[in-house]
Amino acid sequence: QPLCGAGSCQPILVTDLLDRAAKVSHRLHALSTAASNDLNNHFAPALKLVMMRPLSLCHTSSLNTPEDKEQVLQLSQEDLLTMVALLLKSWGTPLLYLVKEAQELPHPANDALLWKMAELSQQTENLARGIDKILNKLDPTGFHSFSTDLISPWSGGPGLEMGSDKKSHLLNFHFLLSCFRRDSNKIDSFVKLLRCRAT
Amino acid sequence: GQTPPGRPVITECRSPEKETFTCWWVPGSSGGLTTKYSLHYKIDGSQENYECPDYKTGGQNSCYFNKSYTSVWNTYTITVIATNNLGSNISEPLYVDVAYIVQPHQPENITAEFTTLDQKPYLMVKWDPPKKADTKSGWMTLQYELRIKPEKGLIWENHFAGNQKQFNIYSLIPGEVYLVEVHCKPDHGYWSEWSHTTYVQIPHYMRVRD
Amino acid sequence: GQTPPGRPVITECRSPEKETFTCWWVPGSSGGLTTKYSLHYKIDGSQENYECPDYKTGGQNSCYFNKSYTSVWNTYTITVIATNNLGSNISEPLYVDVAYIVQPHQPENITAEFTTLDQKPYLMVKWDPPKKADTKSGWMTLQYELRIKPEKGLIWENHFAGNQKQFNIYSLIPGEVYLVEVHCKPDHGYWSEWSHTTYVQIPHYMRVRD
Repeated sequence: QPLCGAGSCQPILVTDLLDRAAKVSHRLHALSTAASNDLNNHFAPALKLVMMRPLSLCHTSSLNTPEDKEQVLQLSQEDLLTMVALLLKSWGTPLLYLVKEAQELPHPANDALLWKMAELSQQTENLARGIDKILNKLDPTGFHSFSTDLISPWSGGPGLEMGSDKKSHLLNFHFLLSCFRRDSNKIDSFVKLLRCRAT
Repeated sequence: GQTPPGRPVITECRSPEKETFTCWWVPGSSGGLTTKYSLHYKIDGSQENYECPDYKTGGQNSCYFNKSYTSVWNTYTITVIATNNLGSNISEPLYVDVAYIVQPHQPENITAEFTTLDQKPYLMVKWDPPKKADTKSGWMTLQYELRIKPEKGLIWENHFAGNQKQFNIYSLIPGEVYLVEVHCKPDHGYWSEWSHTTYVQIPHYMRVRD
Repeated sequence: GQTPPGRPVITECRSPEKETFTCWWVPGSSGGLTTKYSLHYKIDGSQENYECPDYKTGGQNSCYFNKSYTSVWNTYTITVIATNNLGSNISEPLYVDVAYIVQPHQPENITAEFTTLDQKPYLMVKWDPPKKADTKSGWMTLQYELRIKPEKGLIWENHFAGNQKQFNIYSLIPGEVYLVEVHCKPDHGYWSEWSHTTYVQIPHYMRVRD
């Protein structure tokens, strides 16, 4: 039922907001997967092996996220939302870095990658606003305001001794995108679970 | 004589893909003076007032909200103010939730192929969703309706196709030229314009009893 | 003559419900000797090496990880070692995150009922998600695709149904028997096998102009 009539708009319900958030989170992960495929399609097998750096080095791995269904189902709605909000906030700067890097990336698909990185950056920010809106609706007191030092700030690189040669840029880009792809899968799973709980 | 401007009316706001939207208004009387129009909006009942970010892209008497100004998380209260040297006049507010004002662009690549199955002749019509609507990721779900009529015919025959992107039509007149058009609509929203017309000639086939 | 074993190859790993998963491999040459196979894995950057917890449940040349051995959003580095009296050979590593290897079982209880609404005839097809996939809690979100073809027809007509567990099909040939099948996939994973076939007879209805 449209919420806006002649006289005013009823406030958008949390269930509706979560449904919209789930559509954005789905897109976000689908886009990050497409970007990863763009990137991987042009790498020699040897380089791919070098790329398999452990994602435990991702800057968000310090955030203790659940790792199976039982753990996720035990978390409250606020905890899950806060976790999603934290993950989204922690990717603001690194995504801007990926947008900048994509422009000069020595990669045949860098135009497509540039568009996707810009879209990822914008959709992540968009989803963060939506999750904040939902959190505020559920907890107007703002107690949920979490401190972002649960996640070690992104240090501009994955903590490796990165050279500035072409291969290093590619490896660093690939590693960061792999981290984001995994986190966007977590975000998508948590938001869809929240949507399901809310209906 | 010269008077303050008449009251403008916001006619509609539409979004083609739930990512941007445009509002249009109709000016009231100008009161015989040069009259300026400005669109203002508030978000979710907060008192902060913003002005239209782009009066150009949508054409005359319009305001275009690009991606960064478009939010599906909030509702908008929109008004238009007409101002001339003798005063101003404000429109009735229009309340907008972007998720409910979607009017997609038309479907594309309509093809119509005459074929038979089991000696039963029928026309298989296929189409693609409008390019701008992201249906793949589920961001938008579209329903379709198709209409068909003989070239010299007056009345369209409409067929609702649900979420299908193809539709089979039976019992067509052999030798006739038919016009086929498709339009689409999101779950909550407005029918698009009809697509361009596709013409198809039905061959002179022998009609077989069903 | 007798030689060390050939190199085994891990063919695939799949999870039906993002809670457990199984990997399969294909042996290399046995070198003419009795050859033993063992699967080993490490998890995301820790150097600790584990062996397969269960070589039986998944059948021959497989390793089954039950819930307590399965964690999502972690990268498993998996290898298989073939060993005989003359030596051993190790497969290429396979890197697996359970989040990306989900392939559900087929949808169940497909029903197809012919009905009309405002005199418009259509076939209403309904189904249930595969039992094992927990869609109720939202841990899994499935998308569905349905295909239909006349009994004597050759070409399936596919219809993407998104997250719906029902789909209405219009424009079917009166009197024809149709075959209907449905398959599903998680939002980011692999399509299941097609379901068992459901047969439905379309009555000889009078086609009414829309």
